[in-house]
Amino acid sequence: MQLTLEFGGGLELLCDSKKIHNVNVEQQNGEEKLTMKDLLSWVRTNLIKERPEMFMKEDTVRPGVLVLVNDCDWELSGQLSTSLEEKDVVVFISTLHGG
Amino acid sequence: MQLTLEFGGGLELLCDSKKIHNVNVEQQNGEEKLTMKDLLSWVRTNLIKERPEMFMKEDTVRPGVLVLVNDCDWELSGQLSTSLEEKDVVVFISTLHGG
Amino acid sequence: DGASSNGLSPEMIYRYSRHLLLPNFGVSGQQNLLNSSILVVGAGGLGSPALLYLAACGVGRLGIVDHDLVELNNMHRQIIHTETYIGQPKVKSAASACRSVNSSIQVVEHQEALRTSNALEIFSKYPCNSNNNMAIFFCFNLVFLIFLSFFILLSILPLIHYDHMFTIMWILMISMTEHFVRYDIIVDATDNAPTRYMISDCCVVLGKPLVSGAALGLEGQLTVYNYNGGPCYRCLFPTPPPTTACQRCADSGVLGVVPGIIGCLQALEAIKIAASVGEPLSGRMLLFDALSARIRIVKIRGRSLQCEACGENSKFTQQQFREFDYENFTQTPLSVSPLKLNL
Amino acid sequence: DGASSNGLSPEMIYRYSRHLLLPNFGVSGQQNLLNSSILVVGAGGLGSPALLYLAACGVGRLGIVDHDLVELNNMHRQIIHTETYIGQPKVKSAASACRSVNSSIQVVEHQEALRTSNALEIFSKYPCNSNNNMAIFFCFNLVFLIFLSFFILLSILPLIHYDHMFTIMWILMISMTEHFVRYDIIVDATDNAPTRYMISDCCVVLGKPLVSGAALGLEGQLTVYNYNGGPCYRCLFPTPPPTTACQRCADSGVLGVVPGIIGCLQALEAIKIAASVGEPLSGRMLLFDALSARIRIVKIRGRSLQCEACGENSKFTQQQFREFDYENFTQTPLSVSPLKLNL
Ligand SMILES: [Zn+2]
Ligand SMILES: [Zn+2]
Repeated sequence: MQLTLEFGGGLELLCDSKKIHNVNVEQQNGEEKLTMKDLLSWVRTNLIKERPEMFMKEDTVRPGVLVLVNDCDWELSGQLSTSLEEKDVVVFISTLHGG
Repeated sequence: MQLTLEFGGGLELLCDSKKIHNVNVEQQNGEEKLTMKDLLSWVRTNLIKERPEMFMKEDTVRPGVLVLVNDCDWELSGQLSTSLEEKDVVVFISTLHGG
Repeated sequence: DGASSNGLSPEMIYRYSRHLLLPNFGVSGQQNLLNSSILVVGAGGLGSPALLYLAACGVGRLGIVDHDLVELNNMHRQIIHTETYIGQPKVKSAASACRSVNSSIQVVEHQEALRTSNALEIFSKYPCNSNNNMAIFFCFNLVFLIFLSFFILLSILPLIHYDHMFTIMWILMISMTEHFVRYDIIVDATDNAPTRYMISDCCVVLGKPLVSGAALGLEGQLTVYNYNGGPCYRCLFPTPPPTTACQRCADSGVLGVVPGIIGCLQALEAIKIAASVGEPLSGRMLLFDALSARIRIVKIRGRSLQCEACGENSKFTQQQFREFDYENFTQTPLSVSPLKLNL
Repeated sequence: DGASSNGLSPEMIYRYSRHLLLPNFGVSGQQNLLNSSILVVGAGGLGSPALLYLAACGVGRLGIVDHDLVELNNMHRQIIHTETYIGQPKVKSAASACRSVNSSIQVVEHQEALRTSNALEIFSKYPCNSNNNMAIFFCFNLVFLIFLSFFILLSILPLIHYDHMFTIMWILMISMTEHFVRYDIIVDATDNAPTRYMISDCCVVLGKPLVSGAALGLEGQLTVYNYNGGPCYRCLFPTPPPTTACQRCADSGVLGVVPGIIGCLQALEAIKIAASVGEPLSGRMLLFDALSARIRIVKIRGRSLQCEACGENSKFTQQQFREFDYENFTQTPLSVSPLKLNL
């Protein structure tokens, strides 16, 4: 499945300082649909190069990270259970506090 | 065909000061595809309430109006011959000179 | 006093003419602005442009909270301060700049760090014990008003019907309360996590909309919290992030114009709320990436029923707010001195 | 003079520390900025924030062109000017503000209306006949440099090989030309159509990138023209719009903070080009709608082969530029007095 993943607010530092990743994620175990839960573990294995604790906490993203699926907060689509479709854009962004 | 039409930079004043119009445009003469040329004449007939010369000049938009089909300049897709698809977003925006 | 039928003096009509000409803003928008009061917390990178534009546009009362002094390493982004103010309080410098741009508005200086012990008072009530000249002047005004009211009331007492008494007293009370109710809108232009939680909670407790901006490095974020049934900061971020994820401009750097852009956008959102025009950025968040010149405006969650601050069953009171330990909650001090740079 | 190995003085390291800390900007970005020269045409609504942020961030040489005087009805948006400057030239007021924010950069005042008769000179050459003190100082510098060069050349003449002569002379010529080549980047912060065509054509003729912003009412637009093979203003708008479509802020009004936001974004784009970081907004255009808080960044056409200014077969020369009648072309005067407002 072709997806565009974007990292921002400092999270890009965890994956080679690259903000936009065009990736091809294959569904595991012959399952038909890919959920955000699957994607998170894929990202952790394949993209996060350092300090995974800055990206995840237990099986979800760490506090202070917003997840957006097609420009929409994943809280509105079911968080970890959100199912993804071809060409979806998923943004992981850390909230900023500076000024 | 369901389209979203947006007017900006003052062009909204020509259609009841409404910027966003969700419209249903039917292909004429049984033709299969709808082009920007068809859409322009539809807009002129159905949406423009006053001063049509501020929107069109001859069979195209007047100088100083940018036309964007799905966030892309229509010069890149063939101007008047650009063919439209279901749910396309077409923006008409007048260039600003103020500061 | 030369005020015309629309309540604007000829000078105001001239000064704000470009606003009055706007079909979607006009006289009513400007009158709403002139009657509004906005508090900006932080006179730094975000606060600089926010304050200048709020002062210039004619916000009736503009408050500034900051406890810092102007430093040379602020000057690359904090454009409200001039070199001559280096070493002096930011509040003083910012207030002076606001007044020099628009002498016809009221600028209030709160030269103190925002804490749970003073936030409620600063946001909502008139501090008669303030060491601020303007404040003392207003207290005098207030006492004078009360005396005057009683005098008028007594003199017209034989002329009025008993039923109208209460109406008149009620009008007088409302007009006096106006002097106590402080700020309609809060702008968060601060630079650390504990202060952001504290400001949001205080806005929830007092029912005030919060225009929140942040900038770091080459990125910026903006949204409006606690507005018209929308989410508060804790709805989005119920658990504070790890301290390692809370970088500050002093440690990680920031391109000066990035907070400039976010600060201007904060002024715009505050103006829209104050003037009652347009759709404020509530339930939506603007994400700005300066390097690639990309801007996303995304849809965020609504108010959370489980929110500890604004949720349905929350009993977050003023008392609880006063006692909440934000430094402990976020494991971050409310203010620290910046790291030393070695190149 | 205390400069360290990276070419930055300790004061500069302190002043710009937040930029130096940035991984994507750093010392090289700051050095590029300090060596750059940017001209802002118009010290009004767009120019105010653009100039303040360009001055603050450390652009080496910052030029300002404007012929207007500060008026009270500018103050709602032109935050660079203070009330004390009402009635005085905008250039003087803006330059003073820039210097008070950053005394370590060179600010050049061009107190004149931009015309075809002076645009080429202002954009590209050093005006020795300027009435500006700094200009005269630099001309002295230049004469001194020429004398010094010849002296050095003569003294080392017996020591060098004939072949190296030309190289040395070439290096000297280049270093002297540096004093003549004026601005690397032009920022269009003006308010009318004929000036916008004139500035774009002048940038095409001289091969300079142009950061173009516009604001009216509650909307703003931004793009970069003539950059790295991208389109110029005429590529997008080969035919001028009807005069009835060219409204100005003075006639139609503008919400003050809207040009504020666009002006900040103009400063950002100019900084990115000057510092050689990120992707400038060339071939793309930002469309801003303040009321609904919506921002679009759209893809626009590339350079047009048929463009009369920058196209393949275009022979738009400096001479043609000088003779082009922009007022007649757009049927609009380059500057007019504003309408009177009756409320
Ligand atoms: Zn909440
Ligand atoms: Zn061109």
